[in-house]
Amino acid sequence: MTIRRRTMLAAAPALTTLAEARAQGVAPRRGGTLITMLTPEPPVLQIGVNNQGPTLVIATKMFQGLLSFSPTLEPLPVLAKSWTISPDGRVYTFRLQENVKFHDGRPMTADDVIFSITKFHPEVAPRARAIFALIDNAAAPDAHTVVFTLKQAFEPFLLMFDGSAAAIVPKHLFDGLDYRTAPAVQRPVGTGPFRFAEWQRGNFVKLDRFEDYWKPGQPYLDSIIYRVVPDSQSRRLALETGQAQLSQANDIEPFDVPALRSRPNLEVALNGWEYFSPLAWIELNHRVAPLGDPRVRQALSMAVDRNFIVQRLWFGIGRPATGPIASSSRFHDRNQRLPGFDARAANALLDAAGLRPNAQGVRFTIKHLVLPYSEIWSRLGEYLRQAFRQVGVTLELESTDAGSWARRVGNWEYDTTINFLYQFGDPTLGVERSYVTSNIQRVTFTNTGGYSNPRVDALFAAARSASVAAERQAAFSDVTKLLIDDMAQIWLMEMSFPTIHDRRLRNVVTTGLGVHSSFDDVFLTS
Amino acid sequence: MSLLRIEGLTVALPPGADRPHAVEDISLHVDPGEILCVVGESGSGKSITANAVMGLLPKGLPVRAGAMELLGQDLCALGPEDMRRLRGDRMAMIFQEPMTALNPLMRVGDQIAEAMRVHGRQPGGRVMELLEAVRLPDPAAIAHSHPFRLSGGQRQRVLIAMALALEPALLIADEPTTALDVTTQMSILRLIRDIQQRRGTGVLFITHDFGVVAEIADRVAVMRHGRIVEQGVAADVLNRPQHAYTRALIAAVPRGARTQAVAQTGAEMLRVTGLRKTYTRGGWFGGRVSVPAVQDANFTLARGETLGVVGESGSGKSTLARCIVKLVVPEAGEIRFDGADLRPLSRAAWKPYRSRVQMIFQDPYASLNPRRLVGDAIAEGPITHGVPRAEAMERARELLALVQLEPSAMDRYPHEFSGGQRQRIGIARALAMRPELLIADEPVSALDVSVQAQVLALLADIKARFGLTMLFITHDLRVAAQICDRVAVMQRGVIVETGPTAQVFAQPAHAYTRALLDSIPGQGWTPPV
Amino acid sequence: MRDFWRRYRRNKGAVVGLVVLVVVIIMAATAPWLFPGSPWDMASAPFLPPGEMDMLLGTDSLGRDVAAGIAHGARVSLLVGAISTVVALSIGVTLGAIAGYLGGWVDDVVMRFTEFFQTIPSFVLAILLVAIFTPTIRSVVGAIAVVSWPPVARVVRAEFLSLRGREFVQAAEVLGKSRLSIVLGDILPNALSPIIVLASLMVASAILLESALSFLGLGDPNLMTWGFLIGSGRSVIRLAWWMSVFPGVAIFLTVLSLNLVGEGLSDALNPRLARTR
Amino acid sequence: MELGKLPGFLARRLVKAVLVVLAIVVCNFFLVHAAPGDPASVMAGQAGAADPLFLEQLRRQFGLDQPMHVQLWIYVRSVLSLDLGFSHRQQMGVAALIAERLPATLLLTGAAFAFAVVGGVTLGALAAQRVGRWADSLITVLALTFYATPLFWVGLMLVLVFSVWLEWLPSFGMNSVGLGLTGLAHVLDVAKHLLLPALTLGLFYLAVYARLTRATMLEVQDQDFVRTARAKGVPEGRITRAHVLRNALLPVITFAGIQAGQLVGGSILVETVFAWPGIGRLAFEALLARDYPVLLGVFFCTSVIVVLFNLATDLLYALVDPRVEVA
Repeated sequence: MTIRRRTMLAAAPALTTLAEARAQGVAPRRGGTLITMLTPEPPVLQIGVNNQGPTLVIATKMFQGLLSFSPTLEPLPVLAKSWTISPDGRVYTFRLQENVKFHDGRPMTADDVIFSITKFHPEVAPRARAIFALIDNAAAPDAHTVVFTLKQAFEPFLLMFDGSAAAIVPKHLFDGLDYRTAPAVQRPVGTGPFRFAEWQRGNFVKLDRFEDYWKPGQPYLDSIIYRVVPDSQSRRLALETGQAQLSQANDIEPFDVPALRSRPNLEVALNGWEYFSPLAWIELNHRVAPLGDPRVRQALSMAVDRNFIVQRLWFGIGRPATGPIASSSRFHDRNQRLPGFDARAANALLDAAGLRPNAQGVRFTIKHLVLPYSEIWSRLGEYLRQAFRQVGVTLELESTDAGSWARRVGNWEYDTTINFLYQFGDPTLGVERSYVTSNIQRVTFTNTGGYSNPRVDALFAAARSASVAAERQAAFSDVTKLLIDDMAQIWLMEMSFPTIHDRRLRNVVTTGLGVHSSFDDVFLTS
Repeated sequence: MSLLRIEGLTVALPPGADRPHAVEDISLHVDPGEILCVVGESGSGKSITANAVMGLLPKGLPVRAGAMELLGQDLCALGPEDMRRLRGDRMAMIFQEPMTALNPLMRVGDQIAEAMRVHGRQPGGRVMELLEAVRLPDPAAIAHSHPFRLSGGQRQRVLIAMALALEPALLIADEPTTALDVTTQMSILRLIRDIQQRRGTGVLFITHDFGVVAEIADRVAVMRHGRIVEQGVAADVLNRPQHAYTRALIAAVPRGARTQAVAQTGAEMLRVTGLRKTYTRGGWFGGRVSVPAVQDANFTLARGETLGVVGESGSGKSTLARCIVKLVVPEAGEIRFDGADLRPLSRAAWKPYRSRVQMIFQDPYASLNPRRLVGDAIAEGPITHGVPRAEAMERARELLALVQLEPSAMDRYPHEFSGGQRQRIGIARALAMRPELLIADEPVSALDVSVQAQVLALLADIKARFGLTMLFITHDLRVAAQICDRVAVMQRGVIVETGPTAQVFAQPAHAYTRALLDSIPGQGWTPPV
Repeated sequence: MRDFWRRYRRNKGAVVGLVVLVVVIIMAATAPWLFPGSPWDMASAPFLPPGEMDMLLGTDSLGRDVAAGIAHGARVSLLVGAISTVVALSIGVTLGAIAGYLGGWVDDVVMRFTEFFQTIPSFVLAILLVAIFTPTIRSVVGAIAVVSWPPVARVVRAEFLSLRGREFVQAAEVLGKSRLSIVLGDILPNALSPIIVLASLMVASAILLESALSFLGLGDPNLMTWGFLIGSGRSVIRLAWWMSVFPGVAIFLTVLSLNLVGEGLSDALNPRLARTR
Repeated sequence: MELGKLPGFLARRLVKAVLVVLAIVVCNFFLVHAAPGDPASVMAGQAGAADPLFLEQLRRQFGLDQPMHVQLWIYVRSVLSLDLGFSHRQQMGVAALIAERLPATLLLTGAAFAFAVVGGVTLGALAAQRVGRWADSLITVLALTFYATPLFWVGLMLVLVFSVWLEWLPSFGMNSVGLGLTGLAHVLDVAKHLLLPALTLGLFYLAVYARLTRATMLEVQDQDFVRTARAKGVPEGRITRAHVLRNALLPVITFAGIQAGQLVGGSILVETVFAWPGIGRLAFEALLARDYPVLLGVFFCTSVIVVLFNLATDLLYALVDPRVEVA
């Protein structure tokens, strides 16, 4: 279980913080308002109906799942106080907390859980639809017990029960209505420690403490205010001046982190993303010549200096990628590495592939669709253009907006772009989709690159159905090797997002979900 | 004691002007109850003199020498504030352009009242009195109106009322009737005369028109190039001019009567019947306004004849002329030229007639393309009609000689020429087409009187030389009398009377014609020579 | 011509503006020699303040030379300004000429069309157009031209309307010249002064507009422009003020100089108005 | 214009305004729909995962499967009944969404406009009165400077100076959240937040109005009626106020009508820099997300504002200038 130990080590600082706080005898203090930030403003706060990053950050304070996960991705009890798995890996039985109430005062029962898992999420969220389709039967022997029977064993099943993936929603407010337009979508009602109070669009979202929260005495904070601040410099300023006490995800640009790290009142945490483990790569469209040639992909990979990208562009926030499976994810094989930065070898490979430079020293010209979400991707595109020029490849940048980007990637209308995907802790959940032949679809976040290798397909299938972790590990190790040899995509970096908070704010990052946890134990010291 | 005394006044021009001084060593005086007319052509410095007295000279024109006294007070010694106190109170001024001389946003009554208020007097009922004094109908309504509702003559009366508000000792009138129609001009002249006589105001009256001088002046000062060349009692100067320039000016005044006999009339060349043109303005959404410019015009023009169309501004005479050359498209009627109806013809079908019908325009400054060489301007018509360039240029050179310009004029631009010279170029341009019918739209009304005489002479000469037929548009009855065989009198779009010139002038049939004739200034005066 | 210069020289600001503009143009023309290589090359360490390690104006977040960016950016900014002005002028002059010369219902239709374009907030329209046609130099130039032509059309129409009634045009009409030769030979040359003045101001506002688009991330990603420099420097303004300050100053100076030149041209071409200054 | 003619004038202008707005609605619809990328694929992209069924569902829900003319007809019909549609992405009625954001934009643009007009006209008048002297030169140079500086850059510099270095004013947002301010304290708080953005947006237009006022005042000063006023002994101060300025303001009013649209456009930049929660930023975000109903709604709304503003300036003009009958 080497993987487990690695992630445990990675998560150590967070645990020490918590331990320290307790050790220093800082008793949690009740009261105070946490002002934090939000970017971009989410369209709706109903989890499931929208699963964008900002929605998840806010909604996980109002909604909870059955489980949560530690930095090493061990399941932790939330709404489920215990669970058992049958030996054949097909029957999952959850015992629920008993005194849980929704914000409207109605008790949460097994009915709500079954409704959420088998009806609500499969209807509104594609990821849940794919996995919960495995459920053959869902039963509630009593009001506080839920039994799911799967059609076949599915080892990563538990990972789907986090609040960000399958929050429990009130059946009585959705059943029989169009889930996307039900009134509750505008005033979310969950079981979390904070309830929806006010949303001034374009300005802020305010959550208040839920007095009937099922953990006695918690939460500690009176309220949380998410201010909408679209400009990154304004966000940085807000942190520095104490107008906000917490930033998360890509609130703060990487180049601002060193300066903030040196402020005595602020603390910078880079952990808390183990569950998501976002991995970024140059996505190549294999249908575009000569990108279908593995030698070309290998050469391009060698033309890129991943250390430069991490250090210069991301200011050390993140790690160079080692392959298709992030190192914080389960089943990462640390013995396999990508070939290093070597422009000379890259040139040789391209020569071997028959791509001779013309009089201007250009072997071929391809386009690069710049990822539109943050300007750092433009910088990355500008770096890649210069890097590829060293090996005689001209990269023409195309800038676009989010809408066009999603459409063009979905329709395979691109040469290269950048993509980054959450891995959700398990390659079957978060990696497989990008490489298997069966998932080559005209939709974003499928195997849009069009990579296809029957052996890879077979290995992913084997890992999916195997119920024993060791068997799965073997399959994933083989798949990693195959993917690296083929250089299916040019993996660049394992992304991290700095969570920066006022030192008086305690218990911010304690789990593998970081700021996506419920914050019921977060408090402000005076 | 004189009311106003000017001694040796010299006002400088800015460096780079065509002469060093706007006026030089001017001496004159105005006595109470008398009208001194300062007469001269444009640029002679007469307006500068008036403005100098008022202390309203532009910044670039400083008084260099001389003394000015008003009621014994040295005007040159007064500061700006003291000058302001005098203006409007002891001396007042009216200007040439009544259309623009009133604040468009302020009611007429308020503007008159302001003239009193700024001098610390309460207007009370005086505004009405003044409006009545200048013989405006319904003073209450007028006082309440904005200037745009009033005609030019009414505005000039308002301005006079404003000037008289504080009963000034001196009234300066700077060409107050030049922009007005003859009938209006006459009534304003009579008003000024009347007021001056009743109140004993001294008037400094600036004009270029000897007719006006004859009508109104007690004494006359003639100016030329910034200097006074002759000064004296009106009757003396008018009838026995001493200075050569004065004589030349008076000689140039159009004769009231036609000297030569009616020309032999040839076959009919142009027959206009039932011509109608209405201007409409207004948008897509209501508020459409229609103004009939020409109504049912009928006339004929025989070969070799000159027909004058006379009328005041807005009578439709220019529109009529423009209809004939299709610059304006009439909505009804026939324009038969040599038997063919020109009105329905397309642009292309009209083209052959372009060389047969030509036009000369009023404003010599606007009628030549400023960016085209004079030679090209004259030659471009023939070239357009297929004459080889070399031949067209040769013809242009000949025509320049004909209109008494140097051949070197070919390669110069219009702005290098004076107004009279430009008008000659315009005539040459029309002649280059070898037209049969020449339409002249107020060809001399923008010219100084001496130049006017030369151009009229030239027109008479070429008409005779080329056997041209001419349609001559003018507002000036004296000019019409001098050059036309027959005249048509227009009023508000309608031709009210047509007939041989002598007959129309001697026995006007229509009341309006009579009114026009009565309004010619200086009728009692027959210029010597 | 000599007259023109004499009048132009009288406006001292215009002379200063012309000098600045010439310097900017020279900088743009000589950029490949002043700063050989690509302005995108990483020349030194990132975030170097001005003056350090031979970097006159400092470096940006990737260690690129800001001075090189400004010099090379001058080429694009000026080109974008000039081309979009030419395009806008050709649209505006054509429509304005048609409306002003033909008058009547044609004038009505064209002017309603122009008014309509003036009613839509132009910057919003520019953003929309660039986004629709994806940010490339073509779409940026096109969008700027599309939002800048209405004032030209109005000015040209007004000029044509007044010139059409002028006697020399009527004279040309009476001479039987064709419409095209009247428009091109008689009216247009006399309407050029306001068009030239307007053009100089339009180049200035086109440069401003381009920089604003780039600031919002809607510039051509393959071209180094001043707008791009500010856009990329804006998020690090507290870390590296020089990245946005210097390109901002470059824009300011260029736009200012164009405005000054425009005023000078206006003085020199319309001597009647100049006297009131 | 006489007051009696006002209702007719107003009615004609309203008809025209409605027609203009209708044309804008139709044009905007086609413009926005010419954009590549439909809202369904965007939402799918942002959801982090998607499958064809999901896309199909979204498309049907948005009415994107209908033919274009049906979509247009539905849109125009609903706009006529003042229903601006529903943002499926935001799960909210567009009208409500805009109504929430509009006050902020109106406050910002209104404040900037007032600042620009009052400041600009004052400075312009001052410069014209002292033409050729140092005050004129100073104002002219200042106006040129503001005129030539990019709007957003001014914003950045103001933030740098007043928020970062001096720490006098907040750099973003419209109010301090979480302080629970009410009454006067709240007003002062908003005013403090408003200062920098309004200044940024207003400076450029201040320059425009200053230049315009100066130029027209110089022009009016040369007109005949000013000479008449002088000839009747009106003191210089009164000439400037009662005669010159009033007439010089007419072009300023016309120009203000035209400028309204530019001001709304400029507010996109300013709202982005200062995180001002108005419709300018809403439009930009909607554009990036291809949220057609919101985008169309914002365009509709801004054009209505501009048209109304034009109407108001026309009316003002008609009241100030008696010569206006119909035009």
